[in-house]
Amino acid sequence: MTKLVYFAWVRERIGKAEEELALPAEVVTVDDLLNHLRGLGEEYEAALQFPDVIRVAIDQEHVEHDEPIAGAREIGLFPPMTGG
Amino acid sequence: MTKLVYFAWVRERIGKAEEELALPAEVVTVDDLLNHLRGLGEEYEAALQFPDVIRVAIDQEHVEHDEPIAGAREIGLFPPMTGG
Amino acid sequence: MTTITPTIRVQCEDFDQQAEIDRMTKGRHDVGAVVTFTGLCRGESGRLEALELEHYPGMAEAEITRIATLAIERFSLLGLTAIHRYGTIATGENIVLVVAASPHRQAAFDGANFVMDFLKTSAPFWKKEHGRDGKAGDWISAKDADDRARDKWQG
Amino acid sequence: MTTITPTIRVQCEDFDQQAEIDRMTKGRHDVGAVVTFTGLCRGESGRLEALELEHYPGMAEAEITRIATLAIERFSLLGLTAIHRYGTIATGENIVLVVAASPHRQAAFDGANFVMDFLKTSAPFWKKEHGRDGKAGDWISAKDADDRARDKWQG
Repeated sequence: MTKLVYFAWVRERIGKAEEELALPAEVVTVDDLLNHLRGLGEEYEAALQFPDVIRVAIDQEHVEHDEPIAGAREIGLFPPMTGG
Repeated sequence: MTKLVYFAWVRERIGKAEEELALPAEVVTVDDLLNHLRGLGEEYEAALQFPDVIRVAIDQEHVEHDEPIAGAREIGLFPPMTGG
Repeated sequence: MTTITPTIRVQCEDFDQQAEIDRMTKGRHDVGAVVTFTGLCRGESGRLEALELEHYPGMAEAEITRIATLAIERFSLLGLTAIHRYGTIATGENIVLVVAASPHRQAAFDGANFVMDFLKTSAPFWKKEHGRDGKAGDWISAKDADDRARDKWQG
Repeated sequence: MTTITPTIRVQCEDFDQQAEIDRMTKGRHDVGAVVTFTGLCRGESGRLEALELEHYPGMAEAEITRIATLAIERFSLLGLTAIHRYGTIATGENIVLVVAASPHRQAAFDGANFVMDFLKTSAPFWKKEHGRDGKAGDWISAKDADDRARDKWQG
Protein backbone atom coordinates (compact mmCIF):
# COMPACT_ATOMS: atom_id res chain seq x y z
CA MET A 1 0.00 0.00 0.00
CA THR A 2 1.15 3.50 -0.85
CA LYS A 3 -0.07 6.60 0.95
CA LEU A 4 -1.23 9.39 -1.36
CA VAL A 5 -1.82 12.92 -0.08
CA TYR A 6 -3.56 15.71 -2.01
CA PHE A 7 -3.51 19.48 -1.54
CA ALA A 8 -5.39 22.60 -2.67
CA TRP A 9 -7.58 22.11 -5.76
CA VAL A 10 -6.22 18.60 -6.33
CA ARG A 11 -7.59 17.69 -2.90
CA GLU A 12 -10.88 19.49 -3.52
CA ARG A 13 -11.49 17.83 -6.89
CA ILE A 14 -10.58 14.31 -5.75
CA GLY A 15 -12.71 14.93 -2.69
CA LYS A 16 -10.32 13.62 -0.08
CA ALA A 17 -7.06 14.73 1.58
CA GLU A 18 -5.37 11.33 1.57
CA GLU A 19 -5.85 7.65 0.90
CA GLU A 20 -3.93 4.36 0.83
CA LEU A 21 -3.83 2.57 -2.52
CA ALA A 22 -2.46 -0.77 -3.72
CA LEU A 23 -0.71 0.15 -6.97
CA PRO A 24 -0.38 -2.41 -9.80
CA ALA A 25 3.16 -3.53 -10.71
CA GLU A 26 3.06 -1.71 -14.06
CA VAL A 27 2.90 1.66 -12.29
CA VAL A 28 6.63 2.41 -12.30
CA THR A 29 7.04 6.20 -12.60
CA VAL A 30 5.16 9.29 -11.46
CA ASP A 31 3.75 9.56 -15.00
CA ASP A 32 2.41 6.02 -14.72
CA LEU A 33 0.85 6.88 -11.38
CA LEU A 34 -0.95 9.96 -12.75
CA ASN A 35 -2.32 7.92 -15.68
CA HIS A 36 -3.42 5.14 -13.35
CA LEU A 37 -5.23 7.54 -11.03
CA ARG A 38 -7.10 9.18 -13.94
CA GLY A 39 -8.69 5.79 -14.60
CA LEU A 40 -10.09 5.54 -11.08
CA GLY A 41 -13.09 7.83 -11.66
CA GLU A 42 -14.24 11.19 -12.92
CA GLU A 43 -13.17 13.04 -9.76
CA TYR A 44 -9.57 11.90 -10.42
CA GLU A 45 -9.94 12.79 -14.10
CA ALA A 46 -11.12 16.30 -13.09
CA ALA A 47 -8.17 16.76 -10.75
CA LEU A 48 -5.48 15.35 -13.05
CA GLN A 49 -6.74 16.14 -16.56
CA PHE A 50 -3.68 18.36 -17.19
CA PRO A 51 -0.96 16.18 -15.66
CA ASP A 52 1.82 18.57 -16.72
CA VAL A 53 0.74 21.14 -14.14
CA ILE A 54 0.60 18.63 -11.28
CA ARG A 55 3.56 18.83 -8.91
CA VAL A 56 4.67 15.69 -7.14
CA ALA A 57 6.63 14.94 -3.98
CA ILE A 58 7.90 11.53 -2.96
CA ASP A 59 8.45 11.23 0.78
CA GLN A 60 8.14 15.04 0.98
CA GLU A 61 10.74 15.88 -1.65
CA HIS A 62 9.96 17.39 -5.05
CA VAL A 63 10.43 14.97 -7.97
CA GLU A 64 10.04 15.10 -11.76
CA HIS A 65 7.37 13.07 -13.53
CA ASP A 66 9.85 10.50 -14.85
CA GLU A 67 10.96 9.59 -11.31
CA PRO A 68 10.38 5.92 -10.30
CA ILE A 69 8.04 5.59 -7.35
CA ALA A 70 9.38 2.26 -6.08
CA GLY A 71 9.86 2.35 -2.32
CA ALA A 72 7.81 5.53 -1.82
CA ARG A 73 6.04 5.64 1.54
CA GLU A 74 4.09 8.83 0.79
CA ILE A 75 3.38 10.53 -2.52
CA GLY A 76 1.99 14.07 -2.56
CA LEU A 77 0.11 15.54 -5.54
CA PHE A 78 -0.63 19.25 -5.71
CA PRO A 79 -0.82 22.38 -7.90
CA PRO A 80 2.16 24.74 -8.39
CA MET A 81 2.98 26.42 -5.09
CA THR A 82 1.75 29.91 -4.27
CA GLY A 83 3.17 30.63 -0.81
CA GLY A 84 5.32 33.47 0.37
CA MET B 1 31.40 87.33 5.77
CA THR B 2 30.97 83.64 4.89
CA LYS B 3 30.34 80.91 7.44
CA LEU B 4 32.60 77.90 7.09
CA VAL B 5 31.84 74.62 8.87
CA TYR B 6 34.24 71.68 9.21
CA PHE B 7 33.64 68.03 10.03
CA ALA B 8 35.54 64.89 11.05
CA TRP B 9 39.32 65.04 10.44
CA VAL B 10 39.02 68.33 8.55
CA ARG B 11 37.56 69.83 11.75
CA GLU B 12 40.20 68.15 13.94
CA ARG B 13 43.15 69.31 11.82
CA ILE B 14 41.93 72.90 11.44
CA GLY B 15 41.19 72.88 15.15
CA LYS B 16 37.73 74.41 15.07
CA ALA B 17 34.22 73.39 14.03
CA GLU B 18 33.26 76.63 12.34
CA GLU B 19 34.31 80.23 11.68
CA GLU B 20 33.23 83.33 9.79
CA LEU B 21 35.67 84.57 7.17
CA ALA B 22 35.79 87.61 4.91
CA LEU B 23 36.84 86.14 1.56
CA PRO B 24 38.79 88.24 -0.99
CA ALA B 25 37.05 88.99 -4.27
CA GLU B 26 39.39 86.74 -6.28
CA VAL B 27 38.01 83.67 -4.47
CA VAL B 28 35.37 82.70 -7.01
CA THR B 29 35.05 78.91 -6.98
CA VAL B 30 35.34 76.13 -4.42
CA ASP B 31 38.85 75.42 -5.81
CA ASP B 32 39.81 79.03 -5.15
CA LEU B 33 38.45 78.77 -1.62
CA LEU B 34 40.48 75.64 -0.84
CA ASN B 35 43.67 77.29 -2.16
CA HIS B 36 42.95 80.43 -0.18
CA LEU B 37 42.39 78.51 3.05
CA ARG B 38 45.67 76.56 2.63
CA GLY B 39 47.47 79.90 2.84
CA LEU B 40 45.95 80.74 6.22
CA GLY B 41 48.30 78.57 8.29
CA GLU B 42 49.80 75.15 8.71
CA GLU B 43 46.68 73.72 10.36
CA TYR B 44 44.71 74.55 7.19
CA GLU B 45 47.51 73.13 5.05
CA ALA B 46 47.41 69.90 7.11
CA ALA B 47 43.64 69.62 6.67
CA LEU B 48 43.49 70.50 2.97
CA GLN B 49 46.83 69.26 1.57
CA PHE B 50 45.00 66.82 -0.72
CA PRO B 51 42.15 69.05 -1.94
CA ASP B 52 40.82 66.38 -4.32
CA VAL B 53 39.57 64.29 -1.40
CA ILE B 54 37.78 67.18 0.30
CA ARG B 55 34.01 67.16 -0.16
CA VAL B 56 32.19 70.48 -0.19
CA ALA B 57 28.61 71.57 0.47
CA ILE B 58 27.21 75.03 -0.22
CA ASP B 59 24.18 75.83 1.91
CA GLN B 60 24.00 72.13 2.81
CA GLU B 61 24.00 70.77 -0.74
CA HIS B 62 26.89 68.81 -2.28
CA VAL B 63 28.81 70.74 -4.97
CA GLU B 64 31.77 70.06 -7.28
CA HIS B 65 35.04 71.96 -6.89
CA ASP B 66 34.41 74.18 -9.93
CA GLU B 67 31.18 75.54 -8.42
CA PRO B 68 31.09 79.33 -7.83
CA ILE B 69 30.64 80.24 -4.19
CA ALA B 70 29.02 83.64 -4.74
CA GLY B 71 25.99 84.06 -2.48
CA ALA B 72 26.86 81.13 -0.23
CA ARG B 73 25.68 81.61 3.34
CA GLU B 74 27.39 78.46 4.66
CA ILE B 75 30.13 76.33 3.15
CA GLY B 76 30.91 72.90 4.64
CA LEU B 77 34.24 71.13 4.15
CA PHE B 78 34.62 67.48 5.09
CA PRO B 79 36.13 64.09 4.16
CA PRO B 80 34.23 61.52 2.06
CA MET B 81 31.19 60.31 3.97
CA THR B 82 31.24 57.05 5.92
CA GLY B 83 27.74 56.80 7.38
CA GLY B 84 25.20 54.02 7.05
CA MET C 1 31.24 24.10 5.83
CA THR C 2 28.57 26.10 7.57
CA THR C 3 27.89 25.78 11.26
CA ILE C 4 24.90 28.16 11.17
CA THR C 5 21.53 26.47 11.62
CA PRO C 6 18.50 28.31 10.28
CA THR C 7 15.47 28.92 12.47
CA ILE C 8 12.37 27.70 10.61
CA ARG C 9 8.78 27.82 11.83
CA VAL C 10 5.49 27.01 10.13
CA GLN C 11 2.71 28.23 12.36
CA CYS C 12 -0.84 29.49 12.59
CA GLU C 13 -0.11 32.41 14.93
CA ASP C 14 1.37 35.78 14.00
CA PHE C 15 5.06 36.59 14.50
CA ASP C 16 6.96 39.52 15.99
CA GLN C 17 9.71 40.93 13.75
CA GLN C 18 11.46 42.66 16.65
CA ALA C 19 11.72 39.48 18.69
CA GLU C 20 13.20 37.64 15.70
CA ILE C 21 15.74 40.41 14.98
CA ASP C 22 16.74 40.53 18.65
CA ARG C 23 17.10 36.75 18.84
CA MET C 24 19.55 36.91 15.94
CA THR C 25 21.68 39.84 17.09
CA LYS C 26 21.63 40.18 20.88
CA GLY C 27 24.93 39.57 22.63
CA ARG C 28 27.01 39.28 19.47
CA HIS C 29 29.32 41.81 17.86
CA ASP C 30 29.94 40.36 14.40
CA VAL C 31 26.61 41.25 12.77
CA GLY C 32 26.83 44.44 10.70
CA ALA C 33 23.60 44.11 8.74
CA VAL C 34 20.15 42.61 9.28
CA VAL C 35 17.53 42.53 6.55
CA THR C 36 13.94 41.50 7.22
CA PHE C 37 11.29 40.75 4.65
CA THR C 38 7.65 40.68 5.73
CA GLY C 39 4.98 39.54 3.30
CA LEU C 40 1.45 40.72 4.08
CA CYS C 41 -2.03 39.85 2.81
CA ARG C 42 -3.18 42.57 0.40
CA GLY C 43 -6.85 43.51 0.06
CA GLU C 44 -6.72 43.78 -3.76
CA SER C 45 -8.58 47.11 -3.75
CA GLY C 46 -11.23 45.94 -1.32
CA ARG C 47 -12.13 42.75 -3.17
CA LEU C 48 -10.56 40.38 -0.61
CA GLU C 49 -11.49 39.64 2.98
CA ALA C 50 -8.80 37.04 3.69
CA LEU C 51 -6.55 34.39 2.26
CA GLU C 52 -6.76 30.76 3.29
CA LEU C 53 -3.28 29.24 3.37
CA GLU C 54 -2.98 25.49 3.02
CA HIS C 55 0.36 23.73 3.48
CA TYR C 56 1.91 20.28 3.38
CA PRO C 57 2.88 19.65 7.02
CA GLY C 58 6.40 18.31 7.41
CA MET C 59 7.38 18.98 3.81
CA ALA C 60 6.81 22.74 4.30
CA GLU C 61 9.34 22.88 7.13
CA ALA C 62 11.77 20.59 5.30
CA GLU C 63 11.64 22.59 2.07
CA ILE C 64 12.10 25.98 3.80
CA THR C 65 14.99 24.54 5.79
CA ARG C 66 16.60 23.34 2.55
CA ILE C 67 16.25 26.81 0.96
CA ALA C 68 17.50 28.58 4.08
CA THR C 69 20.55 26.33 4.28
CA LEU C 70 21.38 27.07 0.63
CA ALA C 71 21.16 30.80 1.39
CA ILE C 72 23.40 30.56 4.47
CA GLU C 73 26.07 28.79 2.44
CA ARG C 74 25.80 30.90 -0.70
CA PHE C 75 25.91 34.27 1.09
CA SER C 76 27.94 33.28 4.19
CA LEU C 77 25.16 34.46 6.46
CA LEU C 78 25.52 34.67 10.23
CA GLY C 79 21.84 33.90 10.79
CA LEU C 80 18.67 33.11 8.88
CA THR C 81 15.13 32.87 10.22
CA ALA C 82 12.06 32.06 8.14
CA ILE C 83 8.51 31.88 9.49
CA HIS C 84 5.50 31.05 7.33
CA ARG C 85 1.94 31.18 8.61
CA TYR C 86 -0.96 28.98 7.53
CA GLY C 87 -4.72 29.06 8.12
CA THR C 88 -6.99 32.03 7.49
CA ILE C 89 -5.13 35.33 7.23
CA ALA C 90 -7.13 38.55 6.99
CA THR C 91 -6.07 41.40 4.70
CA GLY C 92 -3.42 43.58 6.33
CA GLU C 93 -2.06 40.65 8.38
CA ASN C 94 1.41 39.11 8.11
CA ILE C 95 1.97 35.94 6.05
CA VAL C 96 5.71 35.35 5.97
CA LEU C 97 8.89 36.66 7.60
CA VAL C 98 12.51 36.19 6.55
CA VAL C 99 15.39 37.63 8.61
CA ALA C 100 18.99 37.47 7.33
CA ALA C 101 22.08 38.62 9.23
CA SER C 102 25.56 39.16 7.82
CA PRO C 103 28.69 41.20 8.46
CA HIS C 104 27.95 43.31 5.36
CA ARG C 105 24.82 44.74 3.81
CA GLN C 106 24.65 43.20 0.33
CA ALA C 107 24.83 39.61 1.60
CA ALA C 108 21.98 40.29 4.03
CA PHE C 109 19.84 41.78 1.23
CA ASP C 110 20.69 38.94 -1.15
CA GLY C 111 20.12 36.23 1.47
CA ALA C 112 16.61 37.42 2.33
CA ASN C 113 15.75 38.02 -1.34
CA PHE C 114 17.02 34.56 -2.39
CA VAL C 115 14.99 32.81 0.32
CA MET C 116 11.81 34.65 -0.70
CA ASP C 117 12.25 33.82 -4.40
CA PHE C 118 12.71 30.11 -3.74
CA LEU C 119 10.10 29.96 -1.02
CA LYS C 120 7.51 31.37 -3.47
CA THR C 121 8.16 28.68 -6.06
CA SER C 122 9.06 25.58 -4.06
CA ALA C 123 7.69 25.70 -0.50
CA PRO C 124 4.44 23.68 -0.46
CA PHE C 125 1.87 26.37 0.38
CA TRP C 126 -1.27 27.30 -1.55
CA LYS C 127 -3.46 30.38 -1.24
CA LYS C 128 -7.22 30.50 -1.73
CA GLU C 129 -9.06 33.81 -1.90
CA HIS C 130 -11.98 34.66 0.36
CA GLY C 131 -13.95 37.63 -0.97
CA ARG C 132 -15.65 40.47 0.82
CA ASP C 133 -18.89 39.02 -0.57
CA GLY C 134 -18.53 36.10 1.87
CA LYS C 135 -17.80 33.54 -0.85
CA ALA C 136 -14.79 31.28 -1.04
CA GLY C 137 -13.09 32.25 -4.28
CA ASP C 138 -10.44 30.67 -6.44
CA TRP C 139 -7.08 29.21 -5.66
CA ILE C 140 -4.42 31.73 -6.64
CA SER C 141 -2.48 30.71 -9.76
CA ALA C 142 1.31 30.46 -9.74
CA LYS C 143 2.94 33.35 -11.58
CA ASP C 144 5.52 33.06 -14.35
CA ALA C 145 7.11 36.19 -12.84
CA ASP C 146 7.87 34.19 -9.69
CA ASP C 147 9.68 31.52 -11.74
CA ARG C 148 11.69 34.26 -13.47
CA ALA C 149 12.55 35.86 -10.11
CA ARG C 150 13.85 32.50 -8.91
CA ASP C 151 15.81 31.90 -12.10
CA LYS C 152 17.83 35.12 -11.63
CA TRP C 153 19.88 33.24 -9.01
CA GLN C 154 21.04 30.60 -11.52
CA GLY C 155 24.68 30.26 -12.48
CA MET D 1 3.73 62.46 -9.01
CA THR D 2 4.27 60.91 -5.62
CA THR D 3 2.16 61.82 -2.66
CA ILE D 4 4.18 59.65 -0.25
CA THR D 5 6.32 61.61 2.20
CA PRO D 6 9.28 59.77 3.69
CA THR D 7 9.80 59.66 7.45
CA ILE D 8 13.36 60.78 8.21
CA ARG D 9 14.98 61.06 11.63
CA VAL D 10 18.57 61.81 12.70
CA GLN D 11 18.81 61.08 16.38
CA CYS D 12 21.05 60.07 19.26
CA GLU D 13 18.69 57.50 20.77
CA ASP D 14 18.10 53.95 19.55
CA PHE D 15 15.13 52.99 17.37
CA ASP D 16 12.56 50.22 17.44
CA GLN D 17 12.15 48.33 14.16
CA GLN D 18 8.76 46.93 15.14
CA ALA D 19 7.31 50.36 15.89
CA GLU D 20 8.52 51.65 12.52
CA ILE D 21 7.11 48.66 10.63
CA ASP D 22 3.78 49.00 12.45
CA ARG D 23 3.60 52.74 11.75
CA MET D 24 3.97 52.01 8.06
CA THR D 25 1.50 49.14 7.73
CA LYS D 26 -1.22 49.37 10.40
CA GLY D 27 -4.72 50.01 9.17
CA ARG D 28 -3.91 49.70 5.48
CA HIS D 29 -4.52 46.83 3.10
CA ASP D 30 -2.40 47.74 0.08
CA VAL D 31 1.05 46.82 1.47
CA GLY D 32 2.18 43.38 0.33
CA ALA D 33 5.86 43.62 1.27
CA VAL D 34 7.95 45.39 3.89
CA VAL D 35 11.75 45.24 3.87
CA THR D 36 13.83 46.57 6.74
CA PHE D 37 17.57 47.11 6.76
CA THR D 38 19.33 47.55 10.10
CA GLY D 39 23.01 48.50 10.19
CA LEU D 40 24.84 47.62 13.41
CA CYS D 41 28.21 48.51 14.90
CA ARG D 42 30.57 45.55 14.43
CA GLY D 43 33.29 44.77 16.96
CA GLU D 44 35.92 43.95 14.31
CA SER D 45 37.00 40.76 16.10
CA GLY D 46 37.16 42.43 19.51
CA ARG D 47 39.33 45.36 18.43
CA LEU D 48 36.55 47.97 18.71
CA GLU D 49 34.69 49.28 21.74
CA ALA D 50 32.49 51.80 19.94
CA LEU D 51 32.09 54.07 16.94
CA GLU D 52 31.72 57.81 17.29
CA LEU D 53 29.35 59.12 14.64
CA GLU D 54 29.64 62.76 13.65
CA HIS D 55 27.08 64.37 11.32
CA TYR D 56 26.30 67.67 9.63
CA PRO D 57 23.06 68.78 11.37
CA GLY D 58 20.43 69.96 8.93
CA MET D 59 22.26 68.70 5.87
CA ALA D 60 22.08 65.10 7.14
CA GLU D 61 18.27 65.23 7.31
CA ALA D 62 18.03 67.08 3.98
CA GLU D 63 20.29 64.64 2.15
CA ILE D 64 18.54 61.52 3.48
CA THR D 65 15.17 63.06 2.58
CA ARG D 66 16.43 63.68 -0.95
CA ILE D 67 17.60 60.05 -1.30
CA ALA D 68 14.38 58.67 0.21
CA THR D 69 12.25 60.74 -2.16
CA LEU D 70 14.23 59.43 -5.15
CA ALA D 71 13.61 55.87 -3.93
CA ILE D 72 9.87 56.42 -3.47
CA GLU D 73 9.56 57.72 -7.01
CA ARG D 74 11.85 55.20 -8.67
CA PHE D 75 10.30 52.12 -7.04
CA SER D 76 6.72 53.42 -6.51
CA LEU D 77 6.98 52.74 -2.79
CA LEU D 78 4.01 53.04 -0.43
CA GLY D 79 6.24 54.11 2.46
CA LEU D 80 9.87 54.82 3.30
CA THR D 81 11.39 55.46 6.72
CA ALA D 82 15.07 56.15 7.36
CA ILE D 83 16.59 56.73 10.80
CA HIS D 84 20.29 57.41 11.34
CA ARG D 85 21.85 57.68 14.79
CA TYR D 86 24.78 59.87 15.80
CA GLY D 87 26.98 60.09 18.89
CA THR D 88 28.84 57.21 20.52
CA ILE D 89 27.49 53.80 19.48
CA ALA D 90 28.86 50.70 21.21
CA THR D 91 29.57 47.49 19.29
CA GLY D 92 26.44 45.43 18.82
CA GLU D 93 24.21 48.52 18.83
CA ASN D 94 22.08 49.80 15.96
CA ILE D 95 23.35 52.60 13.70
CA VAL D 96 20.84 52.95 10.88
CA LEU D 97 17.38 51.72 9.91
CA VAL D 98 15.64 51.81 6.54
CA VAL D 99 12.08 50.51 6.10
CA ALA D 100 10.48 50.26 2.65
CA ALA D 101 6.89 49.21 1.90
CA SER D 102 5.45 48.28 -1.47
CA PRO D 103 2.67 46.15 -2.98
CA HIS D 104 5.29 43.67 -4.28
CA ARG D 105 8.48 42.20 -2.90
CA GLN D 106 11.17 43.25 -5.37
CA ALA D 107 10.34 46.97 -5.15
CA ALA D 108 10.57 46.83 -1.35
CA PHE D 109 13.96 45.08 -1.53
CA ASP D 110 15.25 47.49 -4.18
CA GLY D 111 13.97 50.57 -2.37
CA ALA D 112 15.72 49.75 0.90
CA ASN D 113 18.90 48.68 -0.91
CA PHE D 114 18.98 51.87 -3.03
CA VAL D 115 18.55 54.10 0.02
CA MET D 116 21.39 52.33 1.85
CA ASP D 117 23.77 52.58 -1.12
CA PHE D 118 23.22 56.32 -1.53
CA LEU D 119 23.11 57.01 2.18
CA LYS D 120 26.56 55.41 2.53
CA THR D 121 28.15 57.65 -0.08
CA SER D 122 26.28 60.94 0.22
CA ALA D 123 24.67 61.42 3.64
CA PRO D 124 27.05 63.60 5.71
CA PHE D 125 28.07 61.21 8.50
CA TRP D 126 31.58 60.20 9.55
CA LYS D 127 32.68 57.32 11.76
CA LYS D 128 35.64 57.35 14.13
CA GLU D 129 36.85 54.18 15.80
CA HIS D 130 37.21 53.83 19.56
CA GLY D 131 39.37 50.85 20.49
CA ARG D 132 39.07 48.36 23.32
CA ASP D 133 42.41 49.81 24.50
CA GLY D 134 40.59 53.01 25.47
CA LYS D 135 42.18 55.11 22.75
CA ALA D 136 40.37 57.12 20.13
CA GLY D 137 41.47 55.59 16.85
CA ASP D 138 41.25 56.66 13.23
CA TRP D 139 38.44 58.02 11.17
CA ILE D 140 37.13 55.23 8.94
CA SER D 141 38.07 55.68 5.27
CA ALA D 142 35.44 55.73 2.55
CA LYS D 143 35.43 52.51 0.51
CA ASP D 144 35.60 52.24 -3.26
CA ALA D 145 33.22 49.30 -2.91
CA ASP D 146 30.58 51.69 -1.59
CA ASP D 147 30.96 53.92 -4.65
CA ARG D 148 30.61 50.86 -6.88
CA ALA D 149 27.51 49.73 -4.97
CA ARG D 150 25.95 53.14 -5.54
CA ASP D 151 26.90 53.14 -9.22
CA LYS D 152 24.97 49.92 -9.89
CA TRP D 153 21.78 52.05 -9.81
CA GLN D 154 22.91 54.21 -12.73
CA GLY D 155 21.08 54.20 -16.05
